[in-house]
Amino acid sequence: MSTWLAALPWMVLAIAIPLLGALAAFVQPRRAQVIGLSFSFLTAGAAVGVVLDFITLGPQQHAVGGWGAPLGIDLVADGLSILMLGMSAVVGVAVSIYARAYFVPYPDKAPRFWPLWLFLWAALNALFQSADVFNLYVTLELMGLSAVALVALTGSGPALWGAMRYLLVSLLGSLAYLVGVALLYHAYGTVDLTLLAERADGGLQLAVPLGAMIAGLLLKTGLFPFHVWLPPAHGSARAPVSALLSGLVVKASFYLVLRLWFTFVPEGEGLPLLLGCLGAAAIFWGSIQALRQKRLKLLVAYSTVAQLGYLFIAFPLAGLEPQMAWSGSIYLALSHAFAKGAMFLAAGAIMTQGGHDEIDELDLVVDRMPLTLAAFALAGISLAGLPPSGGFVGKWLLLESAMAQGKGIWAAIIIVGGLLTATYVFRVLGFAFTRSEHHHERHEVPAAMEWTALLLALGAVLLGFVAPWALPLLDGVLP
Amino acid sequence: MTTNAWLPLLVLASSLIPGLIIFTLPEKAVAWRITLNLGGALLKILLLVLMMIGVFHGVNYEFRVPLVPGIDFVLHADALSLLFVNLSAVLWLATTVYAIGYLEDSPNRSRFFGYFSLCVTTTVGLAMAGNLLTFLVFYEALTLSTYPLVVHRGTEVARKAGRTYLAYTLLGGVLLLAGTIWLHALTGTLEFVDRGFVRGLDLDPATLRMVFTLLILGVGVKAALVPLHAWLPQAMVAPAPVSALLHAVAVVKAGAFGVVRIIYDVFGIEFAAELGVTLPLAVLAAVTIIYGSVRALFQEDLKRRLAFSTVSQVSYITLGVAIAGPIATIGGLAHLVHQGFMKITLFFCAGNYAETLGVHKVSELRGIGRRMPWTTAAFTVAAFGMIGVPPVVGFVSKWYLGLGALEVGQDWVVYVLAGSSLLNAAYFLPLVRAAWFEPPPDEWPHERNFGRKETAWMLLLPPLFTALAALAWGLFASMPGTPLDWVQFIAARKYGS
Amino acid sequence: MNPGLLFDAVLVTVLLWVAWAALASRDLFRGIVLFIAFGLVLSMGWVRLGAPDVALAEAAIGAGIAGALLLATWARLPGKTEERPGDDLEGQERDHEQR
Amino acid sequence: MSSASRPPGEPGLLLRAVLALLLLAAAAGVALALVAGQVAPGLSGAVAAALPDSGASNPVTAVLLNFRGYDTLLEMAVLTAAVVGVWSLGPAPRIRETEPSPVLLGMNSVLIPLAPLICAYLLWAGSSRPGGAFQAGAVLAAAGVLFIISGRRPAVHLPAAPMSWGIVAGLGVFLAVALAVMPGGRELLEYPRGLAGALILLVETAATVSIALILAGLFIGGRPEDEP
Amino acid sequence: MSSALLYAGAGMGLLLVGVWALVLRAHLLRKVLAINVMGSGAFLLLVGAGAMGGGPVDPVPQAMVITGIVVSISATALALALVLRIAYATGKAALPEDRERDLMDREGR
Repeated sequence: MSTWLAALPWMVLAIAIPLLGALAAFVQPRRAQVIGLSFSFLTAGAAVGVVLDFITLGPQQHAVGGWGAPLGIDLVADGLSILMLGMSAVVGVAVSIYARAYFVPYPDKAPRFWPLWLFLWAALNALFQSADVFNLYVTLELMGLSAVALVALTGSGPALWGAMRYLLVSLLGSLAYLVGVALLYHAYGTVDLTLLAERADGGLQLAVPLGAMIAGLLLKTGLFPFHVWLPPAHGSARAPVSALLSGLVVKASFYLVLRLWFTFVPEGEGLPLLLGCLGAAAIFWGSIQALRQKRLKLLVAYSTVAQLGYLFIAFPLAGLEPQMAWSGSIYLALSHAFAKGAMFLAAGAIMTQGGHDEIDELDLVVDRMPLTLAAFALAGISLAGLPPSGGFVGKWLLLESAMAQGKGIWAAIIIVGGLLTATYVFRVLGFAFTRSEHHHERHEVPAAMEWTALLLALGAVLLGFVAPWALPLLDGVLP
Repeated sequence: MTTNAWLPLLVLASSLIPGLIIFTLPEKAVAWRITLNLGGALLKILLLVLMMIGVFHGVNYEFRVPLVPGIDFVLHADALSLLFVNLSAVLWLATTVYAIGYLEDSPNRSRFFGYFSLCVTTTVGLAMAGNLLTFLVFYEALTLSTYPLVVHRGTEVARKAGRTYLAYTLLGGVLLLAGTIWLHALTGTLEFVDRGFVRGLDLDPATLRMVFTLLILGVGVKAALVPLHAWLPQAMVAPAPVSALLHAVAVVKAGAFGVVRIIYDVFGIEFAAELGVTLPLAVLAAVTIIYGSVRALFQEDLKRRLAFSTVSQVSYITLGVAIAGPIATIGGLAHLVHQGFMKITLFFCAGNYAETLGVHKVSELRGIGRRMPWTTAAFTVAAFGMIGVPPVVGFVSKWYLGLGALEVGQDWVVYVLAGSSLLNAAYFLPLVRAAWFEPPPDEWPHERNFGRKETAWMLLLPPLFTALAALAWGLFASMPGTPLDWVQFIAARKYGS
Repeated sequence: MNPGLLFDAVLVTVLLWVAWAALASRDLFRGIVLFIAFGLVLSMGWVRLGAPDVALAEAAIGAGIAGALLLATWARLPGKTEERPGDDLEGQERDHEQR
Repeated sequence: MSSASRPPGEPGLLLRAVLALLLLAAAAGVALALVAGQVAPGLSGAVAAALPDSGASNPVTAVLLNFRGYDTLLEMAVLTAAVVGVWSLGPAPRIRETEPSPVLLGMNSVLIPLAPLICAYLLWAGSSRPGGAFQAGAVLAAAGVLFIISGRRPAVHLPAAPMSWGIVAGLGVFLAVALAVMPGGRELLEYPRGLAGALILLVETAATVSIALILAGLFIGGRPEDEP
Repeated sequence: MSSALLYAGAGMGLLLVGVWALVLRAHLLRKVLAINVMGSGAFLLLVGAGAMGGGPVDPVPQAMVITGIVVSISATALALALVLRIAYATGKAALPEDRERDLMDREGR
């Protein structure tokens, strides 16, 4: 890379470019598709720039405003954040290409999708790099508002209900998070993560704020007791929007829970065990609900509730072998983003072609849309944790850490969860291979939609092979 | 000892690449599809011959790449894997020729042959797996690539059969995964070693027995051991080439091969015997043999009868392996190949009858010998092999099994073998008698005549070739280069000689 | 109890009471008006806390703009028959029963 | 407490009991955390120390636009995203045409000219005395709201294009300034020493105009009718 | 009992009232009111808790609160717009699970 290109401040550009893109797309509604797509590529390029900087020069630090930690706000790009940035870049570009083709028959919706999507992307990139707890509150809000507006884009009754419920839950979560920030500032006089890590001395004045912040983030992640808002919102949104929500947005609040956990490393068995149990409940509840769904998008949305449960199984396992449990959970989050994104895009393509997404009427999708079904199948394989896929590697790491500590019960939960996931994925595939009695008219599906879904799914499978090179990136981060 | 990493990969690629290309071929590109299919099959056999020569000259074929922190993805061509790889490659060629003929003008053949090639790729990969993790990866991949073949017809019946197939095989996969994880937590390594890697470490026997049970049940699903066999008869709804390759060679043999790997290369046969796990397995295998044969007796549909016969025959291999004796091992491993050839012949013939005369029921076989002499001749040879009548090769493996059991003092096994042979006779001989000696019905269900020949040459050649092989290996059993000879070379290395 | 603290105590009780009244009111319009009053009392609280900038922001945005938005939304809610104050969900139900 | 309006078996009672329990526990936790530990000295000392070269003498404005300027940048993004979101929901809902009462018209003739004056004062005073872009913007927006509800409906027919340019101006200028200062090897938003005050004022002015338009846009509740 | 602690307590009180009303009131406009009250409560807590130390006035929490107020007005505006769209699309300004009930409203009182 020529020197001046390498010298560019990619961390800042990864946030500024999508913001500028959003403004440009808002001001020029007729050219929104072109602006939106080109700024998506630029943003992804910036994110890749940050990743390359990390690989060549190690963790990056950027003191915004030049004031430094206690007074100003720092941006930090360490192993965990560059993995998340990379994830957002890949899923983001795939969804952008898909959306351009998806919104062609909806000329009124396209100019509204792009500015909101670029605001969401800016919020994600800002959130993954920020090392300031209050700044994270603002990024969470920006993410929440643009996500809610994207869900409401569909305009139908259920979508508006889903968006409203999502907004209320998101605001409630943010306020709980803000109470935590207030108490942290009261106790330690700073909101910078690195300084908080040094000053945190345990006891009630750390436990309560941390509890409030994590509770707020669990609301926004949609972990089991707080999952009620997720399926209607993700299920009724447009396909590209659902892919973004399930793939990236819920991961952002999960990433924050991890970031807080790694910063304060709370000891004690109670909270991790609770999170683990909630995770297990989410796996069973989500999978059983997914099995009962009649519509494909709702099935995939409930699958998100289940797969999120997996991510929290790492907490009770992080006692003796933190390294393996955390990398397993983070790897699962990564491959879930790819796989779930691909699944929603595939569901969108099926919906566009058949005009409906009734599961038992998936009349021979395998012949009509082979690429889309391949995408759905590969994504399903990764979600179920069947080899060779990223999901398998993630589950293998969690299982290893469980068996190494003799905690067989968690291993059993992970394995049975994988079986349940396979059941509802293959139920759909079963119908996709079968000819249904009723005739359904066929609409034209642009090739871009099928190919992006397939490439994302192949990404999820490819993650199964690149683990030994991807996991060392996390070395500096895990406790 | 030079290490060559590329040949194993090439062997895999020789069916993977054509398969992926076939997926993209439009339906009417018949010529391209045939060349790709046959080219891939022949190339694979060629590469295997090269590899066998190499193994003789002591070349170590191993492809190793890190997959999960601490464990690698290993393709290693040792003597045992070559046995199974050769079996798959040869029978894949035969079945491809047969499938091309069988699916003459049926819909979406590109999809069929694509998954067909994927399935063989996973079978070959499973055979060449160098450690238990790679074996697990291919074991699950085999399920995923065979499912579309089972539901190929797209009917509701096929979907339900596919659902049962998945329920069992995914459950098996999960059990195998649980066992593998537990084993890795105990031993720290999963690499296959000639006399087992669990032997040296002094681990608590009770845990090891539980791990053994998990692993065996995991592979037992595909090896169709009694409680876990129900998927096999239902999967007969798939087209004939699928039942032929999958349920005579790929899927069922993968299960049996898994049992062989676990007992010989994970636990080691002597250590397993010490643990006392081999006897219950032998009993389970014996029960399966008898149960399979009894159920076969009452099957009216020809393919279901053959399916239950497979359930019984595959357990000969498990039985041979579970009797901890060198000669029994030879019998078991040899049967791996022999049963493959004999059973595939029977399925080919069943497919021919159905395709040419629309004959599906056992009762409709009367006088079929006159109408289709060559097919019925192959059927008879294979049937005799199944019963264990010399000179067909089935007799050889049963002979070694009996001898091996006596050598180790397990006399009850001989009675099981004798009993099952009688049962085999009971459900095969009436068919053969009816086919040759009873007058044919005045007109067949729906007959397609092929002019002078009894059926398309592509449908006739494969069964004749496999029947001939079964006969030849039976007659010249002791000659070098027969599967029996290769098996003796393998068995020698599995025991502490 | 120095006078400052006494004033603060009174202010806080008024603040909490107005908030409760705004949220628990049976009639929506009354709730919104009480919410605006809450905004003003709150900005007085900010002055007492030594944060004049925040007091200004709370008064201008919290009470002013938020109040305007709330009233505008309330005015545009469908299901309004003639110009009748005291209208909310229950009110709409009563309308349905009457019609 | 007959619950005629609630169908029997409605978990009202149970829900309220559980809710009360949870809230009390949370409140107790927060109270304990507040009282238990030591109270850390805030950052007032650090702010006072760095105030001279922050370009503003009012500490709150200095923190808002210089020390934690990045927060305000993202906050402007939130505001802009909100109006983009509201406008994406559809066209502006119809405001019922009711004849404005004379009292309103009289009040307007006094307040509407006064608002820009107060806004300018708040903007200018922001750097040294309580005030600032957001408060000024809100006052200007209040004038806009009065204008809209006073029956003369230009706002609803305001062409959407110029209004959207105005809406994006705040965040656009702030972002441009934040990036423009960087080439000298400086970090994002690191104002050069001498120019801090001027740049802050420039950013605040753009923000005020933009906030006023955004709040007015939010009041309209949807994308104005006439597409440019 | 410094006045800062009083205001922090008031903040907590507002939070409690807000959550109570958010969960129990059915009409969406009331839920938006509840969210705003909770927001003010959280901001009071932020500045009140910060000022408990009695030291000089700390401008950082104040700046955070101003940012918070602007964020909460944006969220409120979006929420209100959504409430209107729901009311037009479904006839009632309420979520499906709340359409028949209002748990706070009791005949007796």
